[in-house]
Amino acid sequence: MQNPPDNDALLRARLQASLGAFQLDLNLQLPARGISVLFGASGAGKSLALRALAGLEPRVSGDVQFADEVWQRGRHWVPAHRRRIAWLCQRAQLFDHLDVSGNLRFAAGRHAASDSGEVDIGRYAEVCGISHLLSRRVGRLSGGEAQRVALCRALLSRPRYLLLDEPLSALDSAARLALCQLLRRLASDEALPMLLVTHSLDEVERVADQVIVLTAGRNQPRLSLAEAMAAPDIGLQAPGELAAVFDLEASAQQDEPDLLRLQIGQDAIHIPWRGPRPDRAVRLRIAARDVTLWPQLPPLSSAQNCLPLQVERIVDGTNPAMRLVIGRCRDGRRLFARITRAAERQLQLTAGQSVFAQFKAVALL
Amino acid sequence: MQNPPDNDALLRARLQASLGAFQLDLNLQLPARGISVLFGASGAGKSLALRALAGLEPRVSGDVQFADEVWQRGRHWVPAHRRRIAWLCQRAQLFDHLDVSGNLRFAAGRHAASDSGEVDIGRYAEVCGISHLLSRRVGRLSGGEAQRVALCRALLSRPRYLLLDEPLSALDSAARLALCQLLRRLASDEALPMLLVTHSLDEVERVADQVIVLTAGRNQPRLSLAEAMAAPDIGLQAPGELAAVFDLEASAQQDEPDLLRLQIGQDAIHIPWRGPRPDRAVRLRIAARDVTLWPQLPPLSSAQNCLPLQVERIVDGTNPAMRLVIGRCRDGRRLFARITRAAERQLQLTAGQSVFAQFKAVALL
Amino acid sequence: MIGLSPAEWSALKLTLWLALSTTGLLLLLCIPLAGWLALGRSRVRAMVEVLVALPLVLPPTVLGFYLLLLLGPRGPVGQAAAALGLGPLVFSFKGLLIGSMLYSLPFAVQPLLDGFRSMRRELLDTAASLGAGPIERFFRVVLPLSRPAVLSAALLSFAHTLGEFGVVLMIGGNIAGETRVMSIAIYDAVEAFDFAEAHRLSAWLLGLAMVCLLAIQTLRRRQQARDGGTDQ
Amino acid sequence: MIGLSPAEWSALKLTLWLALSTTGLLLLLCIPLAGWLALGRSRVRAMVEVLVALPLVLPPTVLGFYLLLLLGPRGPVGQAAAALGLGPLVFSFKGLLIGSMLYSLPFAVQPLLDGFRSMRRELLDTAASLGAGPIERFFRVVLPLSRPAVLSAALLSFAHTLGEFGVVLMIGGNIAGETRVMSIAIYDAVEAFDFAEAHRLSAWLLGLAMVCLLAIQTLRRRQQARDGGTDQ
Amino acid sequence: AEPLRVAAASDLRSVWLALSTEFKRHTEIEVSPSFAASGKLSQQIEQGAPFDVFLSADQDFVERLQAQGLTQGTPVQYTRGQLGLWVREDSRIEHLHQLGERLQGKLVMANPRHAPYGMRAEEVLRGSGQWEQCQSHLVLGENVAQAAQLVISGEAEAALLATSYKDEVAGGRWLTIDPGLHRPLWQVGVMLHTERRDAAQQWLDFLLSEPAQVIFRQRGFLPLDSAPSRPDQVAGQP
Ligand SMILES: Nc1ncnc2c1ncn2[C@@H]1O[C@H](COP(=O)(O)OP(=O)(O)OP(=O)(O)O)[C@@H](O)[C@H]1O
Ligand SMILES: Nc1ncnc2c1ncn2[C@@H]1O[C@H](COP(=O)(O)OP(=O)(O)OP(=O)(O)O)[C@@H](O)[C@H]1O
Ligand code: MOO
Ligand SMILES: [Mg+2]
Ligand SMILES: [Mg+2]
Repeated sequence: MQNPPDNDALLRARLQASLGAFQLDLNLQLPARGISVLFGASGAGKSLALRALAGLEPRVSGDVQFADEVWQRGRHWVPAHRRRIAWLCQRAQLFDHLDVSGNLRFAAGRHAASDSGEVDIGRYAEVCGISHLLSRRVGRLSGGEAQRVALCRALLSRPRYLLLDEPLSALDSAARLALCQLLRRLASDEALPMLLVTHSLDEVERVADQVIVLTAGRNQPRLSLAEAMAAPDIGLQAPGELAAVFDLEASAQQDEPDLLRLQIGQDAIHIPWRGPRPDRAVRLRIAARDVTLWPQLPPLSSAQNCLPLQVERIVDGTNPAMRLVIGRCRDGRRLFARITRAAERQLQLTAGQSVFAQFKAVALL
Repeated sequence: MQNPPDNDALLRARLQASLGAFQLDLNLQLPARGISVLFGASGAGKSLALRALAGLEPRVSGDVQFADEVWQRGRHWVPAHRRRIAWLCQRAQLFDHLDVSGNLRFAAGRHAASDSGEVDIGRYAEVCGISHLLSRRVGRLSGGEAQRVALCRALLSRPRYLLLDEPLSALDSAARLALCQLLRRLASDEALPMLLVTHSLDEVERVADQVIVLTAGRNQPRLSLAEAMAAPDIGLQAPGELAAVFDLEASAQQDEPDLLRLQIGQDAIHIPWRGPRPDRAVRLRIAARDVTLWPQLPPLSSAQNCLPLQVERIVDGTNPAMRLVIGRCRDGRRLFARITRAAERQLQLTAGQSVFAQFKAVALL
Repeated sequence: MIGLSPAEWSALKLTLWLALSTTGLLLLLCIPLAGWLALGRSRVRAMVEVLVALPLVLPPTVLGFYLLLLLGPRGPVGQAAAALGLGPLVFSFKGLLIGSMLYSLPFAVQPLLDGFRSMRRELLDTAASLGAGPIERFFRVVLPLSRPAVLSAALLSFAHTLGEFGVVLMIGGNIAGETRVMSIAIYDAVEAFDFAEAHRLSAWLLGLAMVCLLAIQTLRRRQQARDGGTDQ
Repeated sequence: MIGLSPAEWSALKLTLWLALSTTGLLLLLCIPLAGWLALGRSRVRAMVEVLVALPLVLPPTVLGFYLLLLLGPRGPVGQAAAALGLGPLVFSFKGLLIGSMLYSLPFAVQPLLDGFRSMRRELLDTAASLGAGPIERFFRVVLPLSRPAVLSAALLSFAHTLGEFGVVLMIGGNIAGETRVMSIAIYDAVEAFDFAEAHRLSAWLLGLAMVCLLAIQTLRRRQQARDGGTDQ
Repeated sequence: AEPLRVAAASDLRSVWLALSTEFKRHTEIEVSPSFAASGKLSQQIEQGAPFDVFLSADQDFVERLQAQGLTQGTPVQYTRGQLGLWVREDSRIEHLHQLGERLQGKLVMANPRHAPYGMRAEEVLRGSGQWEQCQSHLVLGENVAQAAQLVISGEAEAALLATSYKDEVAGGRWLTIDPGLHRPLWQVGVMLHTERRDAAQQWLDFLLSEPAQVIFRQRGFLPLDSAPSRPDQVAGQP
């Protein structure tokens, strides 16, 4: 479980705690850019780890270092309010005695001239979808509204790092999608790194750059999202939900109207697209269950994509009736296909065989 | 928005309230069996409606009737504790002064001889996955653990009706799946009807029998799950997530090992299956994005299912680059396919045309 | 120097007994009363709340004076008590008890009200939906969760009774073994220029007080540790 | 019957002034003190908490006696005050103020402690993570959320001072316009068999009390309505 | 047996130990005193306080109780109190008549509204024309004992006290006051409605006995025969 020392890690922490029967023993190396996701079953210690990083958990001992600053080491301890991070806990902890805008000002006032504070409030309230709630007392918000206010407030404190504990679980899917996009924008455009706890694979796929899997208080070394999605054994996926995730560059060449051509080695994947060509990589998710394998190039269908694939191995899935085919694209990326045992027999699949993987592709974000 | 009077409704309610700018005006007819899902955006009034049905919201006026009992009418008002329902609110409201088993006993003691109460506690704690937490103080539970304890406690109060406000949103996917199964079992085996609020389409698909969509304080008439999934305009689905949901009986005939044959009119769908034939209908979800259309019967592939389909109409999807094909199986059920405009052109699809729909099918529950 | 004479012992016992019984009776009375005031729905609550708070602002001498008039042999309550064969109420332990209870009433009610009112509404709603009626909610949820408030109420009324002086002076007199509580005994000792006795009695009271307060603190700390696990 | 004589007026004014200044000073002192006791991390807190609670259990006569010894010109505090040119502390308003503050200290601290302690920990953690240091957390989060506790503390200490009698009797000296507060004036009237005066003074106190209490209640109710919207 | 409950004027505090010890030696009867200002005690007796005997520092209060039928038998005059002027060492006051002019600090006395020693002190000050001048210096004790005790703080420059406090109030100087300047402080005892008539009577008798009288004289009380038996016509009557 030892990570090799990671030189581009911004936030490094070794955390130990022992609470009743529960043992925490983490070694975290969180990079300076992008969104890291902490993933694990209920009770695995995710919230405890976040609190410890935020400087709120005296029961957790260990070493925490942020860039050059030592936040925790032995008896040395930088208190939470000096760490300039924002921590969002599982329940929106709004201040009852202030209205929504008072709550926002509480965070915004601190690091900005009051003018730019007001400007920020308007802007962030807009993106968090709470502009219409600014004068509302917090006791009169719905669960999801409160959660959005809390997120907005955390962003307004201008943190150097964001620690988010299931921030989106009370939101409807539209709001969740919008906030996922906001988080990604913050992570890339404003270079705000963050650590996000979530149970939702959907959120992991949408926002994660790295994934750290926690099991019963211990973590595995961090994986890139693609690695994590491709690892059948880390419990990230719901049973049968293994998927490949690719960040692919759009190619300038347009083969058809309304289709965007994404380059994957010498092959291409087409996704439905309208509007200008995106200037950053597009994230694709191709679930194992969405992939159909063909012995030879299939005839015309509405499924627009077909990649040559070399079967690497065939393993048992979590569902005893299913088999999982792990294959490699021509540029070496892994792709998965979930097929029935019946199909395996009919196709007479073996390792090393060349097949065609047919799938529909839709961008995640 | 007026429902026709519904004679097999168990719980009928007309609810009005006006809170600031927010207006609630509901007409709910909830059947005596199965799981009804209340679906709507954040702030639509779902929690308020649940509180009103539970008898906890004096700001909501109107009529509430449960079977023959009038729960609310004019000044008449049956207090919450006499309604014999259980209400689970968005945050696990555990009693801090009791440990987990004390919390459970608080609910269990009331309606059972103490012996059978203890037995029940053990049984329900088992199914809710909290057996190992019984002697834990509630302040020491993780978010998801607390939520499961609250659900278990609600079940132990032997309610005649369950009102659940986002009970599963803090759970990891394994726990969520297990509890979805538990809810379905309660609804069918113990004939316990319930109304569930959720933002998760996944939960809707897994557990719902009926769906009521709430928009800004008003509801549309209730729909069966299949109707709801098939209605592209009610906002139930995340963008591009339209799906058909079938409850199908397993046929006695077994065509292949590890495959279960489900009868859909004169056609059949095969799903991977191991173990004895299920004695109740199997719920299938076939997402529009998973369906591939073929002009003629496609050749052999790992995608095991292919149904003849008649194209009914082709409409624009939420994604401007995509088109949605609505078709009918031979027994009249609707199936959807989401295809690119490019594919539409290549297949030269028109209404009335016969095609083949190819998809992989996996049981939901 | 440190031992107490029998007379002093009896003053100490009397004081403790008075404070204990006042506190006990007050809690019995005030817990339901404050519960009703904090959680009930009746219209008269506001009125009753003001009435209950009144002794707060009345000096003990006013209270003592009217108690004297009411409870005395010519007062209505005193006569009723005599008719019922209850014996004299003024210049007796019974009278002191009545006086102390009245005097400390708001000091018991106020912390309870604060505690009960800070109960989260959704918690009570949850209990109701689990089938617990208002009485059961009160005794099985509100009360156990308000332990710090009950402790404060007990502490304040116990202390207030220990420190009671004016009322006792007015309706108790200074009768050994019956109404000569510590505060009066110390006053008496001071007036008699028996400073040694005054110091001795004060030292005893102080010692007792320290023991009680430390005990309460330990209790609280243990409680907290058990509940939260996160105290330090 | 209802009007007050100039002497009585001055007793009334004195009483109110004493109660108000005691309450004001106590709040200024006790809010930070209770904040530190409730939320601080120092080891000496437990000790200080016991010390602060001590006046709870000391009868006013004990307090008065020792104050007399301490504050008098031969006492250490009295000598220090004289050295600072503060003038005599016994038989003066200043002395009463010191006595009242000591006497009511725990009645101000206790409700504040209860209130501050009931603060949810995660709320403070959130504030800290938003960059608010301990002082700012206290004044911008804890204190505003503890308004009921502050109100209770003010009410209890105001009331306790109004009702103060023993300490005043011991160190006040019954000086008209300087230390003759209402409780003493009423006591005097009763002892002198001037029941008419006693009734008149009591009626005034009662009336004032009612007004204050009703005002506080209205305030509270309005507060609640604004905050929760769900009071009924 | 239950001790005899005696309501006693506070000037008797200084003689009490000697008196009760002597009485117990003769009769085996315990007496339990409740000290307070005479006015307050009589007020408590009117409200039904369960005393067997009342020892007042002034006979007016006894007459008041008698008029209401709250006493039994005839009241007994057993000694006479004496008022003295105490001044701090550093005070320039050498005589009662200098009070008005030379007094700078506080002047302590018992409350004239209900304490006989206070009433007499007022009479003395009024009679010597110094009442108004002394007003702003007055500090009142609830009774004469409390007044004496206020002196210990050291804040008082002068005090009008019972001379029976000579031993307790140490330091300073005592100046005598002519008993003719105020109505006499007749110490009067009376039996109240009690079932313990014998013991009460024994106590009252004892107060008149020689051993008791010696104690009174030694402690600054005036002998019984030192003044007119009817103390009505005295200077300084308000
Ligand atoms: N006192 C009030 N004044 C004004 N508006 C209020 C008040 N109380 C609630 N509301 C509004 O009522 C609406 C319904 O709230 P409710 O809690 O029922 O939403 P919900 O559908 O449960 O949302 P969520 O999914 O976020 O939990 C919200 O828009 C909320 O802002
Ligand atoms: N005081 C304690 N004594 C014993 N166990 C404790 C204590 N406090 C926390 N735990 C346990 O520590 C573990 C970690 O808790 P944590 O809140 O970090 O979980 P989590 O990963 O955030 O779970 P969830 O997804 O449910 O929020 C849990 O298993 C919990 O039961
Ligand atoms: O009755 Mo006294 O002895 O003047 O106080
Ligand atoms: Mg958690
Ligand atoms: Mg809600």
